[in-house]
Amino acid sequence: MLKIHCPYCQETREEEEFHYSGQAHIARPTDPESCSDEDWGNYLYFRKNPRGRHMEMWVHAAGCRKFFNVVRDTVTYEVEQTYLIGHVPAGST
Amino acid sequence: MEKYSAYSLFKHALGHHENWQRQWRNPEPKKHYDVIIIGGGGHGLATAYYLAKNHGIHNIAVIEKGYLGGGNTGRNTTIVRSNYLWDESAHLYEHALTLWEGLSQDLNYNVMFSQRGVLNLGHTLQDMRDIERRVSANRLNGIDGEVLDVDGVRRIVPILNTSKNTRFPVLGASWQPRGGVARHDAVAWGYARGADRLGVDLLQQCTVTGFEMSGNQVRGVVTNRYGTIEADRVGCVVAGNSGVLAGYAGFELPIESHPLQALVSEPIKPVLDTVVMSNQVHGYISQSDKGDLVIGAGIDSYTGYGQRGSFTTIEHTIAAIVELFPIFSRVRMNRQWGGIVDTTPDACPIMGTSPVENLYLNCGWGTGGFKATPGSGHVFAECLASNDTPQLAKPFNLQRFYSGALIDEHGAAGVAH
Amino acid sequence: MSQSNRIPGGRCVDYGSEINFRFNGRSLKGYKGDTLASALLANEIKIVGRSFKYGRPRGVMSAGSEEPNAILQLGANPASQVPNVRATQQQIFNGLTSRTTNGWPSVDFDVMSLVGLVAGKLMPPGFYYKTLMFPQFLWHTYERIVRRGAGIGIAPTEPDPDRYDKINRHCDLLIIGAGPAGLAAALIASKTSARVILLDEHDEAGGTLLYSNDIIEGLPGIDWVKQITAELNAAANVDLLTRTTAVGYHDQNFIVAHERRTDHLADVAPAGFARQRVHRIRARHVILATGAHERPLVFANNDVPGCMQASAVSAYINGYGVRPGKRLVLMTTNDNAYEAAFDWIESGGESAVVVDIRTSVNSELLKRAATAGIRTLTGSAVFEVKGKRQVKAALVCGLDAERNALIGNDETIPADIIASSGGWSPVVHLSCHTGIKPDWREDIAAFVPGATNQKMLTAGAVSGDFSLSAALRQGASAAATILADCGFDLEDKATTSCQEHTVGMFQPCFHIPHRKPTSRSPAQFVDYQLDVTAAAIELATREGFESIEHVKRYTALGFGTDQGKISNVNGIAIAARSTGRSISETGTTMFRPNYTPVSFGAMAGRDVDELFQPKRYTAMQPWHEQAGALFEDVGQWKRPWYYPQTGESLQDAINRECLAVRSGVGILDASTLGKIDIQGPDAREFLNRIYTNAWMKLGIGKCRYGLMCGEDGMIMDDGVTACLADNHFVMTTTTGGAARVLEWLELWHQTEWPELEVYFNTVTDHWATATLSGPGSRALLAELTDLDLDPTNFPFMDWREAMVADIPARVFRISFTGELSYEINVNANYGLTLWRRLIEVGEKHNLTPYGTETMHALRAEKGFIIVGQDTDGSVTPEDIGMEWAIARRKQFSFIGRRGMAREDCQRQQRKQLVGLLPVNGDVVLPEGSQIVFDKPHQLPAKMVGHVTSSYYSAVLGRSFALALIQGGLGRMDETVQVSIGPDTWETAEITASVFYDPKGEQQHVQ
Amino acid sequence: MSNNSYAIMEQQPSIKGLANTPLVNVVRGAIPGPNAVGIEEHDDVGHLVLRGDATLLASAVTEVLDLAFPDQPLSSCSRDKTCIRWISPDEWLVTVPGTETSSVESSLRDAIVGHVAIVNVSGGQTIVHLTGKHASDVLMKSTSYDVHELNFPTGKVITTTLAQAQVIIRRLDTDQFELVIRRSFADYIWSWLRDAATEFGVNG
Ligand SMILES: Cc1cc2nc3c(=O)[nH]c(=O)nc-3n(C[C@H](O)[C@H](O)[C@H](O)COP(=O)(O)OP(=O)(O)OC[C@H]3O[C@@H](n4cnc5c(N)ncnc54)[C@H](O)[C@@H]3O)c2cc1C
Ligand SMILES: NC(=O)c1ccc[n+]([C@@H]2O[C@H](COP(=O)([O-])OP(=O)(O)OC[C@H]3O[C@@H](n4cnc5c(N)ncnc54)[C@H](O)[C@@H]3O)[C@@H](O)[C@H]2O)c1
Ligand SMILES: Cc1cc2nc3c(=O)[nH]c(=O)nc-3n(C[C@H](O)[C@H](O)[C@H](O)COP(=O)(O)O)c2cc1C
Ligand SMILES: [Zn+2]
Repeated sequence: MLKIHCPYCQETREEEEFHYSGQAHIARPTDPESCSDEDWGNYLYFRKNPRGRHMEMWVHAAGCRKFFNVVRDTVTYEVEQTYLIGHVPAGST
Repeated sequence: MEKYSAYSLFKHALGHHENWQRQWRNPEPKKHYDVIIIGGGGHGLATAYYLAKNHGIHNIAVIEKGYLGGGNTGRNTTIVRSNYLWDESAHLYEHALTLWEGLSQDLNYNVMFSQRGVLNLGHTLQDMRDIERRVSANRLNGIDGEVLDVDGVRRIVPILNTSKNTRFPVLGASWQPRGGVARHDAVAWGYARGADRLGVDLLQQCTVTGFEMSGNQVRGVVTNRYGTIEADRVGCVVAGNSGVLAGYAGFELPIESHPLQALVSEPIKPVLDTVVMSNQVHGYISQSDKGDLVIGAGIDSYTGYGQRGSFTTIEHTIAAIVELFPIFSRVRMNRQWGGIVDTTPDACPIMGTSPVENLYLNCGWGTGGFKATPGSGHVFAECLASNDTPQLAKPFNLQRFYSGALIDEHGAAGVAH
Repeated sequence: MSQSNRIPGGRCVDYGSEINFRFNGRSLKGYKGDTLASALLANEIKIVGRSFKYGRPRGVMSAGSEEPNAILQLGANPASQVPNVRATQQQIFNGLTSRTTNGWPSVDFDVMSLVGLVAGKLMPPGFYYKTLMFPQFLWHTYERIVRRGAGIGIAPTEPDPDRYDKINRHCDLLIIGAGPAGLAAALIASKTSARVILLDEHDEAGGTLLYSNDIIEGLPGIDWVKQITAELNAAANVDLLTRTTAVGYHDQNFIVAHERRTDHLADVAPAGFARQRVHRIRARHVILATGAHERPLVFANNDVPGCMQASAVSAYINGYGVRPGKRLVLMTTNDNAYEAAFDWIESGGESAVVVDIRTSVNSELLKRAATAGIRTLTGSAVFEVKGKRQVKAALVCGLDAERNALIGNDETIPADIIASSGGWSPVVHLSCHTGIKPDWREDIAAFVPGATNQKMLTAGAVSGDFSLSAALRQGASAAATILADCGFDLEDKATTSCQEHTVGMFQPCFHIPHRKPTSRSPAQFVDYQLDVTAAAIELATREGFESIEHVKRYTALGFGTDQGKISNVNGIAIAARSTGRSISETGTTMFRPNYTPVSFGAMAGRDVDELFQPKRYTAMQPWHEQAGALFEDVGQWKRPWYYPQTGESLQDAINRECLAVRSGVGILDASTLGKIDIQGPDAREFLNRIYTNAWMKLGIGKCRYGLMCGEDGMIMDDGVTACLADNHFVMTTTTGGAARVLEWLELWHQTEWPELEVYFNTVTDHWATATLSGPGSRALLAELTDLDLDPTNFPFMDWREAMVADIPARVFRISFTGELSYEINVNANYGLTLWRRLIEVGEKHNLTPYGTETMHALRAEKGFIIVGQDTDGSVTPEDIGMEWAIARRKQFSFIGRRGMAREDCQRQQRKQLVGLLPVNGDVVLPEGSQIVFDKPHQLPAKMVGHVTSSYYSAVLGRSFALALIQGGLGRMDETVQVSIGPDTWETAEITASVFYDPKGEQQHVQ
Repeated sequence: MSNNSYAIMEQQPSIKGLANTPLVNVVRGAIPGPNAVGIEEHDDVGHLVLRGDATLLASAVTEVLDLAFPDQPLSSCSRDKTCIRWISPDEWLVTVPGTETSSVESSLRDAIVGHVAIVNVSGGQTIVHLTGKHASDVLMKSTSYDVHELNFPTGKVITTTLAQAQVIIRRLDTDQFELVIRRSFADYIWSWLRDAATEFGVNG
């Protein structure tokens, strides 16, 4: 049972209030039309799916309705940090 | 290999069961194998078994990081059915079901495949349309099944709450009499014993931690226990860990690994003799031959390798079971657990070649691959042996995620497990 | 023999309150405070069950949640049955009705035990994998026989009369276990302002102090407990919950606890009260003070009724005032168990013999025993029990130095109770639930909690220190550490003093050797509930099941309702020995919730019956109910399905409703459609990106239909969006898609295009929508509005603000039926009034209310799709012939555009939406029916599509359908075969998908 | 009275008595109990959602509503029957007496320059007060949010789940809570609250 800090509400809330929204930092290709089927397939479906540290998006669905990023360990389920969309996690270079 | 039978039991009883042979060896690995299968779950073991049995390849190792059958094979709700919507999946799962029907005899290992029938309940008009569509498709694919109205459902499962006053009244169901359940552990052990007898080395407690590559070719696997072991071909059959293995070989997959949970009640005297599944209220239930109710939960939304999920998922599942079976309210839940399921965007598996030469994939079975175990092993063995994708496996190639030819069992059929 | 084993002095029972209860049809007496187990023992009932596999008689083994044998059926009537109740945890109450579950004709004489005797040898672990395979078709029959032996208790046959409850709790400190360690911790914490929860699964706090002879702060332990609990109950910051078991320890200190609120009072809870409650606890910190379970030793026939844990003997004597027999033989590996023998003699027991497997034993202790008249044998063991249905005697013999063989001569010591103590297993269960493994400590021969990433400390016996002083000290210091960490001031750190017996040397030992090899000796039980013997474990390893998880799965060790609380460590030790590994290498099996079983009802809480899931209603619901509507479930909404009149069938009603709309006027409650208010200078641009069609030129006062796709190019939703003002739009979505679409819009806005100035807000619930449809709708509406309804001034696909029935409204001239329609939207507070006024005034226009079924039939006649019915996530706009809704010239590559250009989406022969006319116009094709071009000669047949929507059309006087068919748009007028049942086919002709008014004259009506 | 950029509409009829609250159809009535929980609807309230940057909204709100602007997360400001609640960094919920709804909406529109959204949602939600010694117990049965006064003091506002619905909760006092609930879920929430409060008794 996760507990996630919403960077907007500035509170740690129960998992029930959030929706998981998949891997973070997948940018939409700027010019989809020039993408090959392969590029597009990679964008649509292919995922890192790491065992361990994962950067992912969540939305505070039953709260402020804001999307944000989370770094979570997919084995221990510990949430390392949460940070805003468009930012990089603390400690990244 | 000694043959198992009532007679052998009797004979060994006289010897106080002191002389039973090992069901499989505990071998030292060779330096080189023709084929290495990574993953000693049902699918991996079945692959090895059929490779040896049907394709004459005996220099095979199965490498398992834990104990045989300890992955999803050992933690699933064991529902077996073949009434899938799309032709591609229906043919594959029906192929598996046909193999299930003679599996105990083929393996000389009673996998307790119990064809007690599977009901998929419909609670809304759209559910009933989907059921009609699926059953109609099954009929034309030669798969048994019928659409039941609520009276038909009541006749089969009298203890189900079929009152009109429930939150989501049961309107009907699809019914596949040939579906059922099997004893999950026995499936893994039966294949293991069968494969071992045919010369396959089963290497347990040994984790593959990388691939021995030469250019874009796999030459072997790197393990934590035995170092590098060479192989001409490698089949990767690691379910929830497929993404991790793909990572070792340098590519990504259209797979996300999620926790999927299940639970059992305390054993009670048999009251439920079929499998009941409901998507709308989200519960899957059958009663084992030991008497416990075996209940499958919905998938947890986030990715996870922890073999455990969230308590809310369990709560929702149990509420659904009580909704369907109010008489179970006072029955008690004994144990819960989780597996790591490898989900694909279209809820269909991926079988065949990978972006790397000599490395073959068999994964993406997600929440519903137990029922496919014999079929998957059978087809994948052919794939590895012939270096070509067999007809049944063709639609399940990786290429479909680029071309868009997805087989959307999930959107269209909306049935899990 | 009423309560013939009863003695005075039981601390937990009230000798003044007699309780009558029933067991196997007999009426028995006990006292308030008794557990069912203590009351049965008081009444000298030995056999409380029959074993699962071999039908062997079994008696009470323990006094707590670790009990494997005394599993009874409770309940006085069919609805109040509770299967598998542990007698050791169930207090008795007047009228309690219990019975044993296995054993035919009775638990005292079970025919199965004869079968077990003979067939037992044929049933080693895994025997069923080896047999019952031939002939193949007979397995089903075999299985039916196998299933006859399945299960323990019986499920009720009627729905549960009780309610259950859940509550969420948050605290700074959760202390699990109210033994000395937990109490000491709570005491410290109670003096701060920290929020504290202390819980214990037992009926009262105290843990082992309830039964021991310890002295704390100069008081008998029990008095100290009473004093502390009184203090805790008085403290405002402490919640002390008894009969509450922590059953699951989940990530991030989320603990699930199960409270049995009324099970000790009656069969069925008092009215208004929840029978049981689940506490969902979020704790900042946890102290695990769950104590330890005593391990019995494994020896031959150790399951004969009368065999018990040593500590259970003390518990029954001191706690419940029951001495379960007269002559005790006690086998031990440690000093502590001697207490049971002392208690036995002190309580007037006839004789007690201690058989100590150690060769050197604390002389003080031996002296004390001698003084008490207790005979002691050292370096010896009980290796076999004599007696079938109850213990008659112990066979005792010397042990060699390695404890691998018996030496010397047997002695038969008469006994009616044989207690054993093989040491203690800390209750590490909860600590392991989040996936960590416990650590084996050789010095104490026990597993202790391993390192965890949860904020958890341990205190007391669970940490592997079994002394009372350690429990008190560790409890206090764990609490102090945590409280300091949380920033609370500690005024009082004083420690609690106690008087302590010395804890002597302890000798690890698990399995007592027999004269015969394990495989041939009488059965030596490890897991009582599942009849797993030492021989079974050895056999499993011999067959190659070497991993402890394999041993568990092959033998069923620890699979029972007790989850192997007292058997697992013995099993692990035996497996370790027979595989030549250490116990530490062998490890434990995985611990999982629940610590003890929890009723499904409690897990479901209030989410049952009416409250199983929300029912969502529109503002007009009271009217629909009055009008006798039947409802359809759409997502969580209840929507009027149709309004049957007396005697009408569904089809009759639909025909009537349809014709009314086509020829007169009908009214539909369309309030459930999702509605999203969109404001901002970039609203148009946003719509342009999210919809497939173009939005830049839509004028104020205009509406447009839009198709929404996923990035894969598949249709995901549709609806009409109206331009309210330059920067202001209102979008409608499908009923089921509303929440998803709003989240979708936010996703794109927040993550990809934050630069676009636009806001989305749901107004689904704010607007109530009454749709008038049919040629008569204008005349009706005209009566209630001053709006200029002249079609030139208010044309199709326009909207206007107006007063309707004196209520401010937005009226949209859009149509989902193909008829002249007005969708009247008002603030939902006025929805019911508007509706009633329309109905009232509509009477003379013959206004007919219609539901979703009619709406679906009417829209299908027009070929309008329903997303999710005519599409299924694998359908592109082109597939349904809606190229016109794809604006490829838009600058921005709208969502879905690239997806629909993929190879497979562009291939020939995709399935396309077409109309179907059954040749026999009386046959309504079942929705979902599969289609082939030609009747197949063999299976599998080549399917080319399926029927998505199908109705009888009252206005056409015949049936019709919509279907997705391969290359359908190029196959007009061709016939197909529709499979409508086993070997039943219907021929149908492919047509255009618009059946009624193809030119749209009705909806555009001037 | 739409201007060209945004449609503002007087949505309340001038005739009185035409309104029905979302709770028109529920079972009411007392359930006896010594410390009964009060469950009471407060209707005839105008609800306006404000979306935009705090910097754009703050002064306009203060000017039009004569209220401080709650720019801190989870805070609220209220005066008599007017209240403004922080919902998200760019969203606030304003409630005013029902009759003032569209005049407040217009005044706010007039007072604000820049990109904001104002949405009248008065028909879509309603306010329920939960009162009494056991009000917080009822909430504890209904939401996983920690409603203890230390964590959830008077004036604090949260949006969270209540049973299986969404809710905005504001603490009015130690034993008093305001719930803003959605119209279509109103029956469900009402039944839920009554059911959860049954053991204490219900006034409502
Ligand atoms: C709770 C639950 C319920 C389910 N219910 C059903 C159901 O009712 N019906 C149904 O049909 N399906 C069901 N499934 C799905 C089904 O269990 C799986 O699809 C199927 O068992 C997969 O089999 P497998 O052999 O591919 O994988 P697994 O059995 O998981 O085997 C993969 C093996 O690979 C090993 N491995 C992983 N990484 C490595 C490595 N690096 N080196 C060596 N070995 C490695 C793992 O240890 C594991 O043993 C359910 C799944 C779960 C979790
Ligand atoms: N000398 C020995 O060999 C020996 C061995 C074991 C214990 N002891 C004695 O036992 C005492 C240990 O004290 P302690 O406080 O650690 O343990 P304890 O056994 O006294 O108390 C533990 C309490 O935890 C409760 N509990 C266990 N699991 C629970 C769960 N999941 N949920 C709720 N409650 C749960 C039990 O009901 C029990 O009341 C000392 O007095 C010690 O001397 C001695
Ligand atoms: C079909 C099925 C039935 C099960 N029945 C029981 C049971 O009766 N008792 C039990 O303790 N566990 C039962 N289990 C669960 C296992 O004990 C175990 O939790 C599961 O295999 C996952 O392994 P793990 O918990 O070791 O990770 C069952 C598992 C399956 C798949
Ligand atoms: Zn938030």
